[in-house]
Amino acid sequence: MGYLEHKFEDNIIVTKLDKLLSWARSTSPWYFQFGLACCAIEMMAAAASRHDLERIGMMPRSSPRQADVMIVAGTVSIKMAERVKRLYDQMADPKYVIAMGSCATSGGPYWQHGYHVLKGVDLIIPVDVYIPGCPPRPESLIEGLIKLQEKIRGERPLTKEKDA
Amino acid sequence: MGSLHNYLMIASVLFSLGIFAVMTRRNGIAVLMGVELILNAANLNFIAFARFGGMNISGHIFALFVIIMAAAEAAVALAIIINLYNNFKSVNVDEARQLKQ
Amino acid sequence: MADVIFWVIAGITVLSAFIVVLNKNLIHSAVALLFTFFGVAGLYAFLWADFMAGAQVMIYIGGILVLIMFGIMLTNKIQSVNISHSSMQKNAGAVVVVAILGLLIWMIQKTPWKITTAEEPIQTTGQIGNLLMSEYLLPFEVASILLLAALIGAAMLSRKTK
Amino acid sequence: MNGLFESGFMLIVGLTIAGLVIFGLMAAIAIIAVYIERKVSAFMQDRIGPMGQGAGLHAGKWGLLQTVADSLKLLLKEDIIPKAADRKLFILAPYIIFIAAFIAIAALPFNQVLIAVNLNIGVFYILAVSSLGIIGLILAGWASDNKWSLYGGMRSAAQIISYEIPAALSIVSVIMLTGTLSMQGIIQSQAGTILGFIPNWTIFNNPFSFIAFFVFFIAGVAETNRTPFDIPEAESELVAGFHTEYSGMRWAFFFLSEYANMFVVCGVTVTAFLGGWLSPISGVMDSPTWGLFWFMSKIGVLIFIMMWFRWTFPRLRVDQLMNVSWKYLLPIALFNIFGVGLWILLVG
Amino acid sequence: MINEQVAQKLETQFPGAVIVQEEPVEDCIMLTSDQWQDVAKFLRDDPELKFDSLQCITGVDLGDENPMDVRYNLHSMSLLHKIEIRIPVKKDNPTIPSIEKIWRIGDWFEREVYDMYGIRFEGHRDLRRMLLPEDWEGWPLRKDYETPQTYHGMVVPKVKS
Amino acid sequence: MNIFIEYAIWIYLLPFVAFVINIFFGKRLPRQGDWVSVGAVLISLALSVAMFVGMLLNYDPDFTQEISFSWISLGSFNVSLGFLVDNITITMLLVVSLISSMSHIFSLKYMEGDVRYSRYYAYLSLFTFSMNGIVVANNLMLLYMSWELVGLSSYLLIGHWYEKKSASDAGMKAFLTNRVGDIGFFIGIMLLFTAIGSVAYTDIFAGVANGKVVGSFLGLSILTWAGIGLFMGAMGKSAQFPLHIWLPDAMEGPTPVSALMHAATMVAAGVFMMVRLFPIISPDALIFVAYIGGITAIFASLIAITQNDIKKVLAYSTVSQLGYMIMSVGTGAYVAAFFHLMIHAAFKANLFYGSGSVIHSMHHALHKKHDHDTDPQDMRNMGGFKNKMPITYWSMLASTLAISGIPLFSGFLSKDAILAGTLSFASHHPQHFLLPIFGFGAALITAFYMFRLIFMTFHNEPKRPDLYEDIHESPLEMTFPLVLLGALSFFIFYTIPYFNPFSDQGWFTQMIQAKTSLVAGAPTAHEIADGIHHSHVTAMILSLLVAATGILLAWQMYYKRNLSAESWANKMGVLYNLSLNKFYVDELYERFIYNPFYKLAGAVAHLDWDLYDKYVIDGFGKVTNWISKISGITDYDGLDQGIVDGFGRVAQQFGYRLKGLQTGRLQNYILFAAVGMLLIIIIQTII
Amino acid sequence: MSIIRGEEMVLNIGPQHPSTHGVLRLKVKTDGEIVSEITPVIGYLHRCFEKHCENITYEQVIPYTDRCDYIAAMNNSFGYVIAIEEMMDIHVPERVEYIRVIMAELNRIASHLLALGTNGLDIGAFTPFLYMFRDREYILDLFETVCGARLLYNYMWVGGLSHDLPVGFVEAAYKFLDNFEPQIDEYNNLLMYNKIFVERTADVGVLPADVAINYGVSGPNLRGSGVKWDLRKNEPYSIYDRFEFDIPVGEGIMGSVGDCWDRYWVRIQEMRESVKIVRQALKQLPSEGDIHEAIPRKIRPPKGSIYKRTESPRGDLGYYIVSDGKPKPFRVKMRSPAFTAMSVLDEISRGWMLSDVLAILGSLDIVLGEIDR
Repeated sequence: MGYLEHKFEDNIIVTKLDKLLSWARSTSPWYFQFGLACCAIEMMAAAASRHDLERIGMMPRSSPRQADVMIVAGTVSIKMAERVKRLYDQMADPKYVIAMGSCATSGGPYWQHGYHVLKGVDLIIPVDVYIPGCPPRPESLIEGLIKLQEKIRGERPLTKEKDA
Repeated sequence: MGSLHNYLMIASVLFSLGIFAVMTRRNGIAVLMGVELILNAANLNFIAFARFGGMNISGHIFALFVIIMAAAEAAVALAIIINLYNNFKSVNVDEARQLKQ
Repeated sequence: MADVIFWVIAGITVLSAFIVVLNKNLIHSAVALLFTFFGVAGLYAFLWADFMAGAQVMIYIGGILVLIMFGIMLTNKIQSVNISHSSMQKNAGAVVVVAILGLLIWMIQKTPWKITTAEEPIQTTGQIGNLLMSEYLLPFEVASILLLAALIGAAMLSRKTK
Repeated sequence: MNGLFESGFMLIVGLTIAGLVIFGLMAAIAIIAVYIERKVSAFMQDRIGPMGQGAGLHAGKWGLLQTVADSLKLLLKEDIIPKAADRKLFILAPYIIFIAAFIAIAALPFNQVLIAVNLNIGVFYILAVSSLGIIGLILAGWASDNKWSLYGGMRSAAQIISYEIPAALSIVSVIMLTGTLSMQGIIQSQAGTILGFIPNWTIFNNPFSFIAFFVFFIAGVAETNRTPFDIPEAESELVAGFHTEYSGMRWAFFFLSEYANMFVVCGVTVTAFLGGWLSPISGVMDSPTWGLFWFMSKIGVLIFIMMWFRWTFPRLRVDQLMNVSWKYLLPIALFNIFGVGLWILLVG
Repeated sequence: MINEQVAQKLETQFPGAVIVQEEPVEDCIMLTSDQWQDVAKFLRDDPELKFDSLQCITGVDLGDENPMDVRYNLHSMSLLHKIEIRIPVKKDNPTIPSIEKIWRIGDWFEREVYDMYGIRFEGHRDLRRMLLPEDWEGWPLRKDYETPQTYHGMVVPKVKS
Repeated sequence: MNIFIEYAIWIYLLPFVAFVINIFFGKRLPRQGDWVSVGAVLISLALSVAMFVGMLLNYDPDFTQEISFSWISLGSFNVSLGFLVDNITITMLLVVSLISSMSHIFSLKYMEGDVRYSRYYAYLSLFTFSMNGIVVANNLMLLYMSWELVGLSSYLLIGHWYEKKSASDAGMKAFLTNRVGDIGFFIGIMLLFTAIGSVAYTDIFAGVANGKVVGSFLGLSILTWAGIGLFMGAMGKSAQFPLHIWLPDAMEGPTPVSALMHAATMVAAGVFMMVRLFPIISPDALIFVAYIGGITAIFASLIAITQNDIKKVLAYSTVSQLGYMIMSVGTGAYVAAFFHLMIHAAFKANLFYGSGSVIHSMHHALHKKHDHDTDPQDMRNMGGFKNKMPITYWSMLASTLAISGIPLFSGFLSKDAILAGTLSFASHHPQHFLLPIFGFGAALITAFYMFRLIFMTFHNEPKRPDLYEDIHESPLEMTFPLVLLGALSFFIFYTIPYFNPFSDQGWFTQMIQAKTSLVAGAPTAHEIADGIHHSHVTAMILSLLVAATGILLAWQMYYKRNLSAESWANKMGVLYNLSLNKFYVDELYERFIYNPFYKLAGAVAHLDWDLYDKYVIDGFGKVTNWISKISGITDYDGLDQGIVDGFGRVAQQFGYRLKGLQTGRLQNYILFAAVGMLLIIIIQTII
Repeated sequence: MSIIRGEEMVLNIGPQHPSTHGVLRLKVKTDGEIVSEITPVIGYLHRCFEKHCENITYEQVIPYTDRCDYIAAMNNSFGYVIAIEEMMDIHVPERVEYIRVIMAELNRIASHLLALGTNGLDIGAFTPFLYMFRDREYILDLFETVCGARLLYNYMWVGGLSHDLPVGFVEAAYKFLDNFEPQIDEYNNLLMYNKIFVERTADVGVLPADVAINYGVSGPNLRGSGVKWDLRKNEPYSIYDRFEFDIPVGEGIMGSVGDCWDRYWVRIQEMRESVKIVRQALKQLPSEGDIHEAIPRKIRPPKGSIYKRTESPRGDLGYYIVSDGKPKPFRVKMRSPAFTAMSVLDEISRGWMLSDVLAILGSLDIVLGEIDR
């Protein structure tokens, strides 16, 4: 957590600042270059020239410390699951997870006989946005990212959480 | 801005600390750092004399030569220390005493 | 004001030199040495030796200190960042060093220094260059040979034995 | 007593203001340069780059506010200090790098009057303090307690030290021509024209200084760790190099310093070789305002070239990188000094 | 045709190595496991055979109490012929000589078969699990494999509704 | 700056620029950068022609221009470098640039497709640069530096095809042999420098004239020693006996290199240096010089008779001709020597280019036949090329006539002058009667072997008919230098504005006039000129006679085949073998210099290891052993064990206590040292 | 930085690392920058393909083969269906054969584009990667018009195809080929003949031919080592014997035969050859024909086993299929080319520097889905 987060009562300045901050966060969600399987190729395609994720402010980072969004693109095997968890823990707050593709959401085609496939990445880390498809098209991914941005924009980073 | 005395005092403190490091540190690199302190103290004196003692630019030049020497010394010393490490798996100068009975 | 800055710099220099000598963590010593060198460079600047201050920063910090850090990293297992190192004969050393320091201070106080008030040189670099090329040419050449020898020697010492 | 206090007070105020200005300048440079870099790279790659699109409130037309948003976000991001890391050094390292870049900018002459400190030994000073940054890189790499970081830190230290030598030697050939170490002095001695129309910049002065320009610029690209010399932070090898473990604000400091360093290197190149704030057409448009314009636009061109490099070239290997420095640039730089000497003897 | 030639050649060279097949399998040679290493070397080096390329090693669990097969597909790049070798192994304590020193790719293929069937290749330098984690239990491709319920606290079968 | 000096500096530096460009970027430039070198040398040539014309137009025998600037300045110690331009310089610059540019042009085709083409041109430029340095130097320091650079480039170029072991060996040999001479040269320079305190020619001349060089050593004056030392350098560079051995081996290098360096310019550097410094060489040293030259002349020509390798013949011929020049310097006729140098440069370079042309076409013919065993340089495989290679033939013939000293050709003029000089010298000093005999003998033999070469190569029926059809005239790049230099073999170019083929009167003798020696007691220039003038006619007649005899012999032996060369060879027996094996000089070196040194080293090692160690050291050991045995007996049996042991125990106790001090830790010692220092200071202050 | 000495250091590259092409973990033992041993740890993407095959019917296997090598899905299902067809002795209509070849070759180009792009990315060139992705998109567009999917197609069925070609496909394909061919030169200019790229790849990671064969390396990697071996020519399946094309082999133009540069070069040349094949196939494509004609109603191959190899973009892709006469396969084993290519990594990268290892890894063109299955 940052120094200032959730430290303030609700007032006009904080509200404005909140807006500014959530705007900043939603506008520059840097994603973690982290491909697992087939979906990773579509993620690369989304980042490449035709779809160009950078349009919506996404920038790839190869170190989890500097990323905001983790796109779990592909099948999470059980061997990999621990690593995914560790990478998630290494990310700095605020952090978001997108489960891309049916494998990451639920195990996908491997849900029945996949003795070595994790049936959905949400079993180990919290997921903000699920994107269906096998694999999802780049457009779906972008849609999912925009959904995530909307979600972030609704946050109020500085205000004290009510229920805390 | 201090007079010659001030600079000489600072230099002597640096010098003494350098001597102390050389005498008491076990690690070869720490000893080297002590040597650098001593050299710096000497340099400070040179430059102070250049300013106050009428040594003029010659003092600077002496200091320059000391710096050159320090560079050479550091390079060789570190090469020796690394060699020491490769042979003894330690850089503690007191452990490298095979010559002792 | 300048006096204050002078004493601040002098304080930093001496204090960081103490840390260099007394700190248990080797890499911290090296970082403290950085401040010592910087402080000494600051003192040079007070002594109208701008070129020497630059040279001090460039060679001591950019060269020697980097070498020292490389040396530290190469001679320690990289598994842990904390490198502690011990000292020996601290007490005896301290006594002797304090004696030496006392002696030096006593000597500094006692000696009647011949103090001339020189004028601030307009620029030192040119003068240093001229002197190096005329009066101190031989030492200059010798120094270059020394550096060459050190270069070759260091390369020889640290090269891989196949 | 009162006067002393007053002057001291004024000094501190002056220093603070200058510091703030320079800091603001650095931040502005970094924000603008990052934006430009993202746009330039996008256009070179058949993309359009940040367009500020997205949900609802967007980041300005053409994504102009993109980097502002980035930096705001970074400001409030959690900054993690790994448990195994050496806390003190981990915190100290980015500041050392930052200070090195910061105090180097102070000696850049933006125009005839705009220079924070006009030192007698300006060029030398910049070369000296830029070597300070190496310590920061090593410390960052070391303190992170991460092998990638350590590799990155040591690689970059070795690289910067190696490339400092040809850079300094190329500057020596400039100093031989201009006869001064002062930044303003160097620029002033480049005033006038050759043959009546070519500006008398160092780069055009003689064939050797022409070569020296390239040597210095290449070494400068290497000193700022940019492609094709970006092995310290080579993504495909070292994840993110020495700043792998840094996040949030601290990481932003690295980022800031990288772009500030680019600015300094380009600034020194412009001052030493391209006539600094001098107008390309001698005697025309040479007021201080125009001087600022010329200086900044020359730097802009060089920074653009650096970006061009980055998005065009593959990366060199460590040993090839060292070879370039020691086997090519260094001899050429040495030869240049000789050549410039000869030129001065025969022509000058 | 090449199968018969090879079978004959092997019979004369290594008596007892070739198992006489009960049912006609048109394109494979059944071997016993005890001389397999020598046979493999012979297959690779004999100038008339020159099987320089090991295409594939497949483990097959024939189900129930039948022995498991290890099947080798060999191919000669220079002479352009290919054969299939089958070696049956017992299901309880399955062992077979390793040929990873003869065809280097055998190293990985054998590790994979070991991973999936638990067949131990004797003389293999580094017989570890390959695809599955080191501490995984059971041999997944055996017909009687039961999927574990959890691994390191993670639920393996699907539990969500 | 005066225009002449400026030209000279440009001529000097242009090749250097070309060298730098080619060595660094040569491979990346179009055509591998040959045009850079060729362009540079052609500009040099144009400039030197301009200077030469300028010299001819401004008639002034004493024309001198000098420039110098400070190089090292250490308080009172000053070394300045500078350039000197006078008529000698201008003439020599022309020769160097001309031959060098011809060589560059010739190489365009000759070296085409070589693996290190650009490097080759870079080295050629380096050589041109350093040779020009020798020429334009106004002091011994620059001269010496250029001298060594010339040696370096020679080494590099001889070893150009360093994959061939013989080539790299030859390069090494040349380098090492030159070092021997250069040591003497350096000693000579240092002798002069210590005595006079300057290395500039003018200062040295003035110093010698003022008698600053005093003292003697081993009965000879220091000046003589200095002269001999300087001459040592010339011996090395100009391949004088006994340091001539490197030159024939140096023919392993590419032929244009042989022509440029090992025939025309570099080897002439020694002669040039002697010419430059002639006024300060003492008469005693000159006698030495003359004898070395004479011996070389006759000796090398004797070897040349029996060689079969076309380039070897020319190489020995070069050595012999250089001997001529050196001898001439020794006899005081140094202007004649310089004259011969110039003329020789032209015709010998031409001969080498001609041989290169022949080798080139032989090489191609062999290549076509896929014959890689036959030596393309062996004259025994040639013959009858006259019709196939007319340009080569005629130009070579002109040069051969020149070297043989036939009237109407250039060699006649200079050779005549040299022979006249020796005759005159011998008439003044009858005890040195051998010198003219060397001279005329060498002239005879030269004419013989040169025509042997011509006949064997170009006349008679082809000895390898299978190759004959593939022999072709070389391309224009190669024939152009041949024609140009062949033309220069005619007398006319050297005697302008006079047209007397029997007199060497011409621009040369007007422009370059002898200076009187500055050494006390030496004959004046006028005396020498007078002597030459008197013996002129005699020399001319004699030289014509010997040349005719030589040519006739060759004609009979190799053209008409009336006299069988084989039977003569058999008859001469020992002599023939001596000549064929180059008088066994290399073998003699092997036996009397290398082997003894090896043996000496072996002996020293033997002395150390086997004798000193075994007997003296071990002897001590044995004696000690013996003594200790006796003392041991007395100790145990005789002495009271109590006392001894008591002492021992005491000592042991002390040692045990003191051992603590001897920690082996550096820091302990430093601590003790600091304590000691403190104690000393305190004690001193108290007392 | 060869000055780092001392004991060997073990570096863990991956499983998450920008240049491991997925989830591969390399345990790299280094002495300074010099690599002394590499132990690849695989299985992070083990998705139990072979177990699945034993539990589903023959036709249901096809989508799973797609997912094994998700970069060249067409080629993977191609190999599987012709193996089953051979077992069942099905002869598919001409039109189907041609369409299959067109799809396989287009997918080969797409796969090579990705391989080359990521190889460049490993060496630090970002821009060529995006250029290649840009062109790859056009191929994906073609596939999308044909079967509606961009990446995983499920297009080839046993005995036929899922869809016939849409109207205008041939023209679109020609248009793509015309656009694409000149692009290859652009890649060459940008990357392959770039001095730095050559420095980084030439003479690096040389894989000698005999080692390659012993390791079972196949496809472009084997051809990069100078072995002229291509199943399309040496063991023609489908209708590959009707086309004229060359097999490019590594010639050591910039360094020695079998180095990274050669592997790169072979892939570039193969793209040209694939373009040639596609052109011929489009020209000869029968305009009429029912593509569903030969699809059997029940897919039950007779009892027995088959080992069938095809040439996928990564090399010899083999399917070992055992049938017991029931609707579900008894055993399907996939012999994946990337698996063998991966195993040779340790052998050829010893003694090289860390940076080279990634260049070599990139040049081997591995797909983890296929290695781990």
